[in-house]
Amino acid sequence: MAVVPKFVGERIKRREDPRLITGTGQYVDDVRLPGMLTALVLRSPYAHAKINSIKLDAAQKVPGVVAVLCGDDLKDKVGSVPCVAPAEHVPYHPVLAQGKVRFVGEGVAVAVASDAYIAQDALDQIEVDYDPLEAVTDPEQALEAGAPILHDEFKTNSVTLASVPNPAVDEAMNKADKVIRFRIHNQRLAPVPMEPRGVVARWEPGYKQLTIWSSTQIPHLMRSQVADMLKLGENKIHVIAPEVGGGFGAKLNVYAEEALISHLAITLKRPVKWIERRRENLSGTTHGRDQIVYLEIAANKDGEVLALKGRFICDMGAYLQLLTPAIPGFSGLMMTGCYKIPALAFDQQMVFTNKMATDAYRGAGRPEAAFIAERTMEAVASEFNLDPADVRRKNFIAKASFPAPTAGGLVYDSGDYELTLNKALDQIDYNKTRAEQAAAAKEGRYIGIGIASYVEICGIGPSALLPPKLKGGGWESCTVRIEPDGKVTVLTGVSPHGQGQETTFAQIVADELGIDIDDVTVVHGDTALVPYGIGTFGSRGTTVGGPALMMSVGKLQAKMKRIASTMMEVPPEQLEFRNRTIAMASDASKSIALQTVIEAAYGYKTVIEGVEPGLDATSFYEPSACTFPFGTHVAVVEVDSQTGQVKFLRYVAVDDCGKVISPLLVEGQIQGGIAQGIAQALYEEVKYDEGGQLLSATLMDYAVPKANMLPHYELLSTVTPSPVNSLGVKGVGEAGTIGATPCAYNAVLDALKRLGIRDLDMPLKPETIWRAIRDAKKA
Amino acid sequence: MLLNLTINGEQRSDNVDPRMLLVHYIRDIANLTGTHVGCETSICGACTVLINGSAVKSCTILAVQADGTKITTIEGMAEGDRLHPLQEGFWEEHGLQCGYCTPGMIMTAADLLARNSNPTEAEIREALEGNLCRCTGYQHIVKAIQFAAAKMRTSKAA
Amino acid sequence: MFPASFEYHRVSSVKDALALLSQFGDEAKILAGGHSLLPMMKLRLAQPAHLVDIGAVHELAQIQEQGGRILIGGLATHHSVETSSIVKAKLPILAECAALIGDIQVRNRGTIGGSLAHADPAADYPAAALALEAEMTLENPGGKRKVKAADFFLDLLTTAVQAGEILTQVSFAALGAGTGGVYLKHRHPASGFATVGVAAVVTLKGTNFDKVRVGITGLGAKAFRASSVEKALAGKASDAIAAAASHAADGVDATSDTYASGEFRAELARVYTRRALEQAVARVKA
Amino acid sequence: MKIAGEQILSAPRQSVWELFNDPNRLSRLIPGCEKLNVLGPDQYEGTINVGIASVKGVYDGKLKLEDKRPPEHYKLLIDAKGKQGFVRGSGTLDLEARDGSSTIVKYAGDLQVGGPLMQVGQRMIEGASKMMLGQFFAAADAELQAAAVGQVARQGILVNFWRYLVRLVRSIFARA
Repeated sequence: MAVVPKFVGERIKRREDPRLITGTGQYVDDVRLPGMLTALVLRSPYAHAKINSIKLDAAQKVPGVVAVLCGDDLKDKVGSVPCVAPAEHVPYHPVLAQGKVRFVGEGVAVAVASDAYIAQDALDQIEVDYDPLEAVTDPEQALEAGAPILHDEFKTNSVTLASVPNPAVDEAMNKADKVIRFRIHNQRLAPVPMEPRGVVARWEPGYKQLTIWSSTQIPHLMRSQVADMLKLGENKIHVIAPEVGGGFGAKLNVYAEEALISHLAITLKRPVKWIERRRENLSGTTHGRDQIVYLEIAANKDGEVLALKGRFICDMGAYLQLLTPAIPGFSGLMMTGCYKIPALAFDQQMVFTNKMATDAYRGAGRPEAAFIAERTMEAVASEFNLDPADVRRKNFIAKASFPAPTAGGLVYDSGDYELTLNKALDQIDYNKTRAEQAAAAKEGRYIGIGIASYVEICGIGPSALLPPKLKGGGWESCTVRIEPDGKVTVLTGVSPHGQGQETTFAQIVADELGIDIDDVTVVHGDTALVPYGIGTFGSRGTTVGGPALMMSVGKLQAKMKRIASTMMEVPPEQLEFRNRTIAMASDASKSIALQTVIEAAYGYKTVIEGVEPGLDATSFYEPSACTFPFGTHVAVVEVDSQTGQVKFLRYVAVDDCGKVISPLLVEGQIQGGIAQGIAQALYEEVKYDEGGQLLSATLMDYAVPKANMLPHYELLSTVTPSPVNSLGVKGVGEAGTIGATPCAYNAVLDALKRLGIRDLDMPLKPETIWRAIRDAKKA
Repeated sequence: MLLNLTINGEQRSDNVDPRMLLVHYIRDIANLTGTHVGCETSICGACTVLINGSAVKSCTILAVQADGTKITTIEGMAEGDRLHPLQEGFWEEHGLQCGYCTPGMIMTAADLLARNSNPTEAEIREALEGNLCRCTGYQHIVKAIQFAAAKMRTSKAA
Repeated sequence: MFPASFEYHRVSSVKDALALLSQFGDEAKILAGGHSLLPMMKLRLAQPAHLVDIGAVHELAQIQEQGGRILIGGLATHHSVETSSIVKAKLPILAECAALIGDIQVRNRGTIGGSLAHADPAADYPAAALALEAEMTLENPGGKRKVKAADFFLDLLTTAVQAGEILTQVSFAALGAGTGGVYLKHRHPASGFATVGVAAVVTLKGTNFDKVRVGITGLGAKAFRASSVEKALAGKASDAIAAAASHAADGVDATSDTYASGEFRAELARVYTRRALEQAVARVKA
Repeated sequence: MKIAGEQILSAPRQSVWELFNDPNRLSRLIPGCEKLNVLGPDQYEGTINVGIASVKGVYDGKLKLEDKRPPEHYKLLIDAKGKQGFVRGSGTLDLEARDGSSTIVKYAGDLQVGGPLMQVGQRMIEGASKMMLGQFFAAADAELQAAAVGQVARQGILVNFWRYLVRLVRSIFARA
């Protein structure tokens, strides 16, 4: 495209916002249908128990109650909650427990009533007789002989063991100056989208048509799975993801309630709504991380890292959700980070425990990988008394090496890691800050500088990389329709929920067609309108959805050029789109109004051979490879040695997500990501006690950070386009999170370095830090 | 029992169950669904509305307790098509992503700006203690509120 | 999120409220701001059969100065205490304490009477009430009685307020010359409650302590006066603070929860006591 | 949740042992206990109505005594549940004669508390259990002393609590 872009690369205000800032957007809970009933689910207070009996009759008699059901009522009527990722042991996962409960929060019964207050009255009347069983919450204990078994049929709590051996790693360990060993625990986290999950289902008996409104990131993939669970044709289910109030991976799933509420709507022949309460969200929506790794690092005195070896223990929880056992794989493959570490070996033991299932949470496997890589750099720096920035420089994959194959078997598309490090250190004024740190130390203060360089994998790519049972691949779809009046409708298969593709896709289309951004409307999240799509997760919206959009736009451009070429009698290759016209590239005065071409396409009064009427193009883009955004974050913190509290003094992030469509939205993604990354380092932790009781069941205990707990971010960027796709974009949804956790962690540990403290468990709560300081001073 | 109140300038009279929370009254009886529910424990602030000009969490008030009051929800902030400066600020500065916390954020910020027309970044962050956002990392929200504060000061001065 | 059913009574006088309390006994609860009771009702942990709403008893919301004492009605919101010109001038530490409670929305709605009567072990006000030697007025059908802060907090969520009584007023002596106070808290990152909160009020005579009062919340089942700290400072100069503050947690069975162990809470109590005393002294000297 | 502690009761060890093995008297000491029926040897079932501030709940449960070594030790298994949650676990009780007229009661237990109550109130569960234990021992002490002078403290905890309040109110008015 020869024309200078007018919208792409500009700070365009979001087109989603007017409805959201006026309270007129429609989330699932805002759906109102005539005759609609409300359902609430009774959940297990036990982590592991046999269900002896459930008495529903008192609940059924509460005035206003329409139905009360338990798991046994649904046998053979609703299928298992699906897991599409491969594993040796995939258990049957009923939508309501049958015979046994396996985690606190598992659904046991459901009450449907005229409103939620009455439904709650009904739940209070249900009597469940449980026989408590011994529970196991520690994945390492769950593997020991004699541990309580969650799923008797497997006779073990092992889900699967995946091994990637490599003899070169053992050789490197033998020849290295030093082998450093330690254990890392990426603790269990809760995604906590501000809008909990919710489902509304409507059955139209005359049409045998089911409509499901669900707060989901994957309307089509969910439809396919729910169709299976309910034994309905996919063409009989219409899924709408309305306004979705955040997902972060938690809504990249298929949940019991999506099938359960649909089943209720079908059998009761009335619309049914279920809105998750926050306690249900914290106990029964997928968690993230909970991964232990025993790490071995082979390194030389000069800081060169020769090999990495990891033995992972990954806590899957009680059942497997959609992708549960697939997540840790990314941690293994990506654990060499931005570094040219030549040899890698790992094995991953996935384990059942009496806890909610883990699954994707912002970053999904890559934050763990980046944490391993960055802890590796720090450990090597500490071991050999080197500057942590220098150790990174020593090991970085050089700019000239791209496309760069890695020890994990991936090929990084493009990058300049050292550039981001240098830029971040310049911004922070590294040498001066180190001097200030030393001066503060003399006053007895504890200032720390944390560095984290990261690379992550996005736009997950050729479909062969995705599980075969997913019924969808790594591709994405898009239809672009130019309407007869010249307005453009984009129907995308991605399903944004805050990412802003209604704006960025409109920017792209407006530039490509030389029209105004206000003439473009982007539609998503409705299976009756948009072609089958994969959805929004893994930073793929623009990375994979964008090229699909470009393909459809390209098809329409070609078609319109052919029509214009016939009308203007100019060869199509000499034409371009410019300011609502199609004009000759060499002579802009020779042009035809775009609207004239559009009318010709629809009016079709002149038949052009090989050109069909209409202006509607659908494309399915299959990426040839993944993209790899990267960057460096640097934080400066001060630790209060008496109370263990951490205060941020600076936070600098230099991120490279390839070409940028909207700098404003990229900033937003990075800032939000950093907040979640810092939250893992310092604040958040899903906590179960030994008996499997959830102790972080409300937002009174689970510490989602507030505005006054986070720093002011200084954002910088570099731009290294991805060669993988036509837009040159890499993805940005998860980058901030991936960089921020090791950065904040390293900063705190750097502050404590002079006390000899090298290893603490996350989150770095004040007490954790205070204890470490006290113990170090005692020693 | 009979409940009389004014909501976004409209007088209403409804028969409500005393146990109904104000947020459910606003959403389900008054049909103003811009006010959201994000937690059960009075922490997240998504349900924030103004009662007689003061920001409150409508999930922790019975509807009957609001008898005789004037309530403002997000739907009552704009005047016709003219957005409230806070709404403008959130739009201009990309102060929202998924939008779920936004109405509550705006209502709390309205109370803050009524007390302090020129808050510092630290004061804004402290004022948002009762509002959680999971998307933005808060920085653009801070900027949005500063934008609105500046605009409101200018229009007051004019 | 959906309270159980109850009968709702709105009253316009304390007398009417007391009459309903004696009529329904244990089945009735007083509803003021509702910020202690409604959270429990939403989760159905509390299911009172009768709610007596005193929100319309407007005289209970007043803040006034009388005979050298500051009288704060039980219905005064945290926000009205935080912003009251009387409180800011005469009891600045109380205004500062109120400003640290919860968040703007909670402060607009929560009341001093509700907070003190609920006696959450991690509430902020009890520490300040103890350090300021507040006096609570309790009304019952037989009349009024006054209880000193030191005798008010009995145990976890348990105060001297008897069944059938209402806490209608809290009274404080205005801080005199040479007296300064500071309230510091370690805020729980999620709930905003005081993991530990320390209110220190000191009166200096020359360079030495004439009177020291320290109220601590969050550490144990109830807020308490740190009398061993106070005794250790009697008549001493401010260089005695560090040693005295080390007694802040003496004799207290410190609470452990998922965020902070009892051991850590005790350490926070010592550190915050020292800091609060130092800052209080600095205020007097300034 | 682990709890442990000790308490001195002003009665000889044998009297304390007898008290702790007498369901009729125990039912008056357990805070809120509405009934305590004998199911079999050393097995009981009962109902307690617990209320701390506005949080009230009824719990039905079973109690079993094991490893009895009169008059010094038993193990106690408890499994109680109500709408707001459950408590289950085990504990030990050891009685040591302090002197002829008083006994040291050492208790240690590992309790699992679950359900909505725990989810919402984890920060207060420990305090609440300590408070209830305190009430129990205060009532036990009063019961033992009353028994010693030949009286029966008919209403156990309530009577004791009432006495305490009366004392408190008096002391307040005395000071005022």
